[in-house]
Amino acid sequence: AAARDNVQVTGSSTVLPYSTIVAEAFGENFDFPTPVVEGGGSGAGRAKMCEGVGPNTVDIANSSSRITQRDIDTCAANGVTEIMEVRFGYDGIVFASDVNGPEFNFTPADIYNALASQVVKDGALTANTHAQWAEFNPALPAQDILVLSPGTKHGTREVFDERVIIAGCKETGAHALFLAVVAGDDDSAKNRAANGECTKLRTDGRNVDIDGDYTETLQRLDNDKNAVGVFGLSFYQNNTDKLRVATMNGVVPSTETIAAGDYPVSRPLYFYVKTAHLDVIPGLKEYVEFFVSDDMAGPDGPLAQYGLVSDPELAATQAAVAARTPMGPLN
Amino acid sequence: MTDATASGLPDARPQGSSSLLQQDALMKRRNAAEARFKFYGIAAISVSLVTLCVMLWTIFSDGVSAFRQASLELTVTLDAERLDPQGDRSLESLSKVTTIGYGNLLTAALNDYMAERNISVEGVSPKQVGEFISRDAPARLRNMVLADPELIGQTIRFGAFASGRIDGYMKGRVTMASAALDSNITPEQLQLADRLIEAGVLKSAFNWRFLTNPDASDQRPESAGLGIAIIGSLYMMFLVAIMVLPIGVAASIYLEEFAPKNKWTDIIEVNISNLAAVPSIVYGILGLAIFINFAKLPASAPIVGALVLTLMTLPTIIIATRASLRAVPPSIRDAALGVGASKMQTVFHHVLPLAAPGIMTGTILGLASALGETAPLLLIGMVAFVANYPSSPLEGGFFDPATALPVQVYSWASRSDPAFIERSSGAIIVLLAFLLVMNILAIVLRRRFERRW
Amino acid sequence: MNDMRIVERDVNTQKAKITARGVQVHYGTTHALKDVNVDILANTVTAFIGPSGCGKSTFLRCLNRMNDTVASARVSGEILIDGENIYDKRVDPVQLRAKVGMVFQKPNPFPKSIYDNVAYGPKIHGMTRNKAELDEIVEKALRKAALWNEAKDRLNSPGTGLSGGQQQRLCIARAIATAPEVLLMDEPCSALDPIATAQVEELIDELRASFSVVIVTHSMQQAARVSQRTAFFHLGNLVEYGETGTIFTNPSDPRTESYISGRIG
Amino acid sequence: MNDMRIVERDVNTQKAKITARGVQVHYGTTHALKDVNVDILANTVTAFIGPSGCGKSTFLRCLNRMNDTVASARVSGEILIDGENIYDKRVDPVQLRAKVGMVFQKPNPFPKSIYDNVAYGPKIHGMTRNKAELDEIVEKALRKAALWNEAKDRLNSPGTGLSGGQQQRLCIARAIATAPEVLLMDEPCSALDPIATAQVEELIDELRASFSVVIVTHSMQQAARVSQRTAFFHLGNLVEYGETGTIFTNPSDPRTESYISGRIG
Amino acid sequence: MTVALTLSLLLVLAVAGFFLGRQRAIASAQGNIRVLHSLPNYYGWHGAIMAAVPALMFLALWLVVQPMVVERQLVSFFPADRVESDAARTLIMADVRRVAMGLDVAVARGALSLQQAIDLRTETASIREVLATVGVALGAEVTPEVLQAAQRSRELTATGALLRSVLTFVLAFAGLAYALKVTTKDFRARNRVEQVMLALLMLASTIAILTTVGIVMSMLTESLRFFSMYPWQDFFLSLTWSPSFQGNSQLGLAPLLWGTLYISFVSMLVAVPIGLFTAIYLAEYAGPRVRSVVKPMIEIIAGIPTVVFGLFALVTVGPFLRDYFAQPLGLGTSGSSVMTAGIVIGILNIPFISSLADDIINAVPQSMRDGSYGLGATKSETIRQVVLPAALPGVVGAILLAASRAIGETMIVVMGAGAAARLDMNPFQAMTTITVKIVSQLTGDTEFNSPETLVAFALGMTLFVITLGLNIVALIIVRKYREQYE
Ligand SMILES: Nc1ncnc2c1ncn2[C@@H]1O[C@H](COP(=O)(O)OP(=O)(O)OP(=O)(O)O)[C@@H](O)[C@H]1O
Ligand SMILES: Nc1ncnc2c1ncn2[C@@H]1O[C@H](COP(=O)(O)OP(=O)(O)OP(=O)(O)O)[C@@H](O)[C@H]1O
Ligand SMILES: [Mg+2]
Ligand SMILES: [Mg+2]
Repeated sequence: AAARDNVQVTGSSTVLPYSTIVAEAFGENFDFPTPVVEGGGSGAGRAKMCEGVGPNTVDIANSSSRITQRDIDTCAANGVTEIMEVRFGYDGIVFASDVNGPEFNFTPADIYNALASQVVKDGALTANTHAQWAEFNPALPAQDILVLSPGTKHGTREVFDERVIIAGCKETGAHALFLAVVAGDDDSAKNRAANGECTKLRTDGRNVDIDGDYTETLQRLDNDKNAVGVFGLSFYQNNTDKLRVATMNGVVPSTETIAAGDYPVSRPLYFYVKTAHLDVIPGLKEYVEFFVSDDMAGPDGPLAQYGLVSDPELAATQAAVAARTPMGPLN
Repeated sequence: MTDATASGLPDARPQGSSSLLQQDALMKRRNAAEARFKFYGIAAISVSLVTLCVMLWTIFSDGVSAFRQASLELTVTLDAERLDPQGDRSLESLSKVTTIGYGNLLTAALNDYMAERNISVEGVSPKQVGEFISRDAPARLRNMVLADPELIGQTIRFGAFASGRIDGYMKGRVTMASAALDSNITPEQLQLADRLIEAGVLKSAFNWRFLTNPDASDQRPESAGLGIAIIGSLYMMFLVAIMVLPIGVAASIYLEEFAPKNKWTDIIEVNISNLAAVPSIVYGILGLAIFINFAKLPASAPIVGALVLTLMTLPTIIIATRASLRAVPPSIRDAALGVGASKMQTVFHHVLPLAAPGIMTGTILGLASALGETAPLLLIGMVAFVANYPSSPLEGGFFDPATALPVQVYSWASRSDPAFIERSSGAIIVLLAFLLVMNILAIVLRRRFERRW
Repeated sequence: MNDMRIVERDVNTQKAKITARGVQVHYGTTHALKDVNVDILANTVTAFIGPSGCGKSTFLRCLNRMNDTVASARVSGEILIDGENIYDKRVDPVQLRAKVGMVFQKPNPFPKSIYDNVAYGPKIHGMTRNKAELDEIVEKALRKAALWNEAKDRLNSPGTGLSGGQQQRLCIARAIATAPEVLLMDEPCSALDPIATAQVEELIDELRASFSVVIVTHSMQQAARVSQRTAFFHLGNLVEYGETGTIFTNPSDPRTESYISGRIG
Repeated sequence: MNDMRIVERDVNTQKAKITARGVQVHYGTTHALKDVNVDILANTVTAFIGPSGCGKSTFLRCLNRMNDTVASARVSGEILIDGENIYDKRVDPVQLRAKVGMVFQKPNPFPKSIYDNVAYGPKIHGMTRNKAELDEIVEKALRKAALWNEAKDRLNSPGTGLSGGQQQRLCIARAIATAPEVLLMDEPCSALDPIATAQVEELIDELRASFSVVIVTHSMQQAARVSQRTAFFHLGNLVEYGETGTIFTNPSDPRTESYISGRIG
Repeated sequence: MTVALTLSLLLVLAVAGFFLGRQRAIASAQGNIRVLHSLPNYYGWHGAIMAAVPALMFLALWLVVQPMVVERQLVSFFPADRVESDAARTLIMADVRRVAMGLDVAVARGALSLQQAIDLRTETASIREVLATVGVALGAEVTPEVLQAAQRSRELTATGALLRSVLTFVLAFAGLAYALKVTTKDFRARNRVEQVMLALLMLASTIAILTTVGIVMSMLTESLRFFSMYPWQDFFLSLTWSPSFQGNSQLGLAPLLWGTLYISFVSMLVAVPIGLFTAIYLAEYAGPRVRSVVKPMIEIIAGIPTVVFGLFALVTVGPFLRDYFAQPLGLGTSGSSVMTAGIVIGILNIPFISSLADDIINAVPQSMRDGSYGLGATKSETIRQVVLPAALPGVVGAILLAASRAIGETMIVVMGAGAAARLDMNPFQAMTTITVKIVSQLTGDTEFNSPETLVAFALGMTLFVITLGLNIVALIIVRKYREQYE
């Protein structure tokens, strides 16, 4: 059982590119070996982190969503009692279509009307039969509806559901109608059930779930010029020559608009560090500090250039890292 | 027993009724059926070969460009003041200067060069000029200096990769039209590239580093290489071959030649064919549970990958081996047993050599599919970004983190920068080259053990 | 019991069924058959005898172009059946083989049921219109091959499960079932017991009524018993060919003489 | 030439080499051999005759436990060689088979060179110390099998490239090479021409000087020529066993009589 | 003495055993190897095996048992209530092991002397810091009990190691002595050696069983956990598959199972005829030259990574089928469909069927073909009615193998058939398979301990059971039709 000499990072595929950029720069500028960075999903990453303490377990779990109490409990049961939570920025989620196609200016209600399995028509819920965008919003082009939405495995889907579909559901009034019909013991249960109804998407082929990554979405968009796809901001920024981005509530997505909170569809990105490893795995402490430094995660750093929305509260994060503050209980 | 005389002959065919030189209707039909049958064979082969060609064509037309790379020939003055602010040339102080500092040095060098030659394009800022240089160039320069501090103060010639978009422009992937839309490059920068090409600083050449470099992050597709993936795949194939062949052949021999035919062997048999049907990801789950969590082997290591792939290919190889053992005629076994060879000797002296070509085919096919497998590696940490080369096998390299060729294909195919798509195809070409070598090996081996009865 | 009776039989004087002219066979570099000329008569049993490796099987396989399936074999010269050159380009070897049936040295039943083994030929040649006709052909063929009594209760069990002798009789039944004009037999009795051999020999004699039979044999007694004409091969040459009686009692070539009396091999 | 002479030979009166008592063989549900009792003498050639499928090969394969390799075969009763039960648990069938050599019905040379075919047995039994000794054994065996002249120039070419008869002689050479005490031959001459047959028969007679030879044959002439004792099998029963002369001239069982005279099969 | 050293000394002993055994055998026969029961080398191997194998087995057993025994001894260091439950005890023992290992490393690196490691007390030093300097991670500060237990464990382990080496060598020498004693010219060395070889062969064949056990074990507990969170009736009977982050997931198996079967069926429809005809052509019609070129070329297909096939499905086949079949026939506008994935998987599987079937067809004896040609059958009749039936068991095996790959394929389905779980007859609709969902649920962003992730294991188990059933059926069929030739 020889001691390991490199940092091991695993988790979210959304965080993976940022993590590799940092790891690469870290390897170049420090005397430590370059950390090994793995994708594979936030859930799987956190599960690996929670397997226990020791050189055969990973040091850091990247995550595109916040850790849950269940994971914290698993960790504790396996002896991982102290975890440091580091939020280093935000990921913007954008709608984009073929660069040669028409322009789209969406509101969440438009997306809801296009994709939900049940929509409001004349004040009542009916099965969604919309075939073209212009049918429910004349401002949108008269083009067949086809949305390439993130598959149910993706964390993006969670944000997509919450910030777009449920928001649209509420905007169109469908949510209220659902509330009236669903069963539930109390208000919050009812609310959850109504949310569940809202996020049921139509299954007639107008909504296509993409379980693969954004390159697949791009490829499908290339096959089907009518389609509207959902991408990460960084992916869009690297492919502006092929994609035309849609606005949401009139706001063009960019690192600035998201950082300012104008563009609604975004989510925080985290990584979780096992504090027990901090002084033990060579380079771990330095890597974590390097990651959140202004040189990397700052608004002018390479991560922001790549498409990360820099965290306005980065300084607080840097302080917390320096102080090795383990995370408290989830609120 | 007097059947023979009991009845007449079967109706004899009318004598001399038909000329051999003319075909009757039935014969014509049968010959047509024959021709059809043969045609189906040719058609089947053509379908496979045409598909193969189409795929190879796509791969090659997308991927060959990965083997070429544009680079900038720069003259860099290694300014002592900037690189060694303390002036003591000690490693400690030298390493304080980060790649950012070296990056500025290179940007300055290119801008100086342009100023010297009066090359300029309206609307290209010095910073945008700096974007011409790959982000891995500063790191390489820094390593050069750290390895040889004597260089400080000198003026050296330094070949830096051009960044991905510029490289793409030279390969035709990026055009003026696309640059107008592209947020990472402007048409003016491309005009500047044209000028630099004219001046002879920006050149394209065969890119060895595609085969030797480690992987690179999303921001520098131009420097991403297959070095670690090739080593990882080699390590794994070696380990798989030396594990799977003996175990597979031994198991097949036992099951085919020695095992009594009873419930127990039936169970094993069903088991093996079932294992062949288990999706490869499940082997990943198994590998994670057994080799990493239970046996505490390190994650991302070729040894774990090899163990998982061994378990995965074992059933395939056992099935193929058993089929070829079964094909050896029983009379050969009788002959050997008859001269007093033991069963073990019979198998090892006669049956196994005769079955060798089939075993080879099965093994190569099994190894080939193991070589291209990604899913099980997903769970044992080999689908990762690894930038440090594993050491040699003698120094425990099998236990160092590494990746594999299909993993590189897979992870590059999902990167956002379009430059990675050609790299991905390039990696497939390398993978195919591996495959070709394996197939040639198989053919050579098969020739040597050719059936001779 | 049958011992070495040399039976004189009336040899039909009708025209030759098969005429071979200058037949040469090479296997790669081995010159297996050298300039063979022979006329095989219709309604006659012709025996090929000669030491092991002298080319009997090779020549037999030329007569229905079975040598086409051996990649290394090259045949030259011409062989006429009913005046038609079977090596003519227009001749379909498949059609030829339906006309010229064959039984091999090693029994080679198909891995099918006994019934299907026999029914195979009639089926592919479209000789029957319905199952009943096929059943009849199969039964007749098995009876002739003296296998009916042993096989009738297990027609659906695999032919490969029979003993060696039974297998060979099955192969004969199979060949008979297609009602060929010429029947080639390569040591058909080498795996049979005397009783079965006698039955087959009797059958061969019956077949002679309508067909030409060519039989390769190692047993000179057998040749003497069943054949009207005998050809003696030696080292790829057809040494002597003539009436069986003459060959065995009064051979003209010294090599034949030596072979008959057991001096060369 | 050898015809059906029935030769009276002095039968050795020494004790039995092989004694079979109550041997029964079942293949699955087929009762192939029923209660066979027989004493096979040393320095004697014993012939097994009988119609096809009567169990001759089956019994022969019991004598060196080759039936062990057939999964469905069950053997009961006892067979003693030199007073030792070969079905005893302590007996190593491999050792037994070195002592009791075998030649099969269908020639089955190894897909190796002629030399290696013959040398294989001596090699695995450690019969030689060096190449020269091995060469000698190989040559002797090939000479005895009447194959030396044909094979001496192509010792390194594959044994499977020989003609059928040559292949069978190669198999005989291979069996002889291990110097067994008993030699079992299952229709060894069914693929040989008369000359080669005569040579092999001569060889069998020679072998008799030091070994026991058991030969299965379909040719009653052959049985009469080479054997001193003959066993007649019928439908799995050993019907009659005795001196060859007696069996052929004065059989005591009516079934033997019918078979010899060609009436049953 | 370390295990590695013990092993290498055992190796030396084994080599010695080989030569001694061989020599003794030859001597006992006065140099006349003819009278030996077995060839001299077998006596050598016997000597080597007797010297090495029992000792090795003992060593392995010891290595497994020792930690268990030691652990039992250590339980006494802790208050009974802390080691009552299994989970708590394993946790504590893991801690103890880590500390003990840390001390080992520290001593090995020279950070502590042997005596220091023994005298170390929690009162005088922070064990966590001491061990961190040598790179051993500890979750929390070490309690005195744990440290004592760790030190005791090191003590026991050291004694154990000494005892282990001594006993191993005693056993090795005893084995060697025994081997030499029994080596006489009548000794059946070959039989003994072959018994050992047989045991090895048997051992190799049990690896398949062990793999299965491993797979079941690694999936069963998680599957059970899934069924404790999600009702099994819904899993097996529900017709909808729609996992969701909101927690109101419907995880019905039916659409996935349907997709799996449908896509596999289409792929077999492509692969079996093409593969079989390819094999037949190569084995029966093609000359050796063509065969030696075409066969490896087709085998290349098997080696192209499935990602490439996935792209091929996505970029080429999907749009082609959509534009020329699905849309004109009014069967939908989806580029990804059962057809797309099925066809591409079929192509991928061609070499599996063709290569194996080709070898099997080649193994059918020529005499079988001669028999058929002799009856006037054409080549195709011979192949269809004689050669293929003879080769059937092997061909079925090859087809099964291909079917297995079709069921287990992931990348092509993801890119070719889409990710939509749907029950539909239309082959031009997007569908998905069990395997795809296993991968995506396992590598997704969903929380690990939730039914949405754990369902992957239940899916895996289900697939495992289904394929097991298929294989049993196939085995029965093959048994029934297997016919022995020659
Ligand atoms: N396929 C083949 N390839 C090469 N040589 C062959 C082949 N078949 C036969 N020969 C050779 O051709 C010669 C004649 O063989 P053939 O089989 O015709 O002899 P035969 O008279 O039938 O002998 P036997 O009585 O042993 O069957 C022999 O020398 C043999 O070795
Ligand atoms: N492996 C086997 N499985 C089942 N039945 C068998 C097997 N081998 C032989 N038999 C049967 O056992 C009986 C005796 O067969 P055996 O081969 O001993 O006959 P034989 O006297 O040698 O005949 P032949 O002269 O034809 O070689 C036959 O009815 C045969 O069908
Ligand atoms: Mg012949
Ligand atoms: Mg027999």
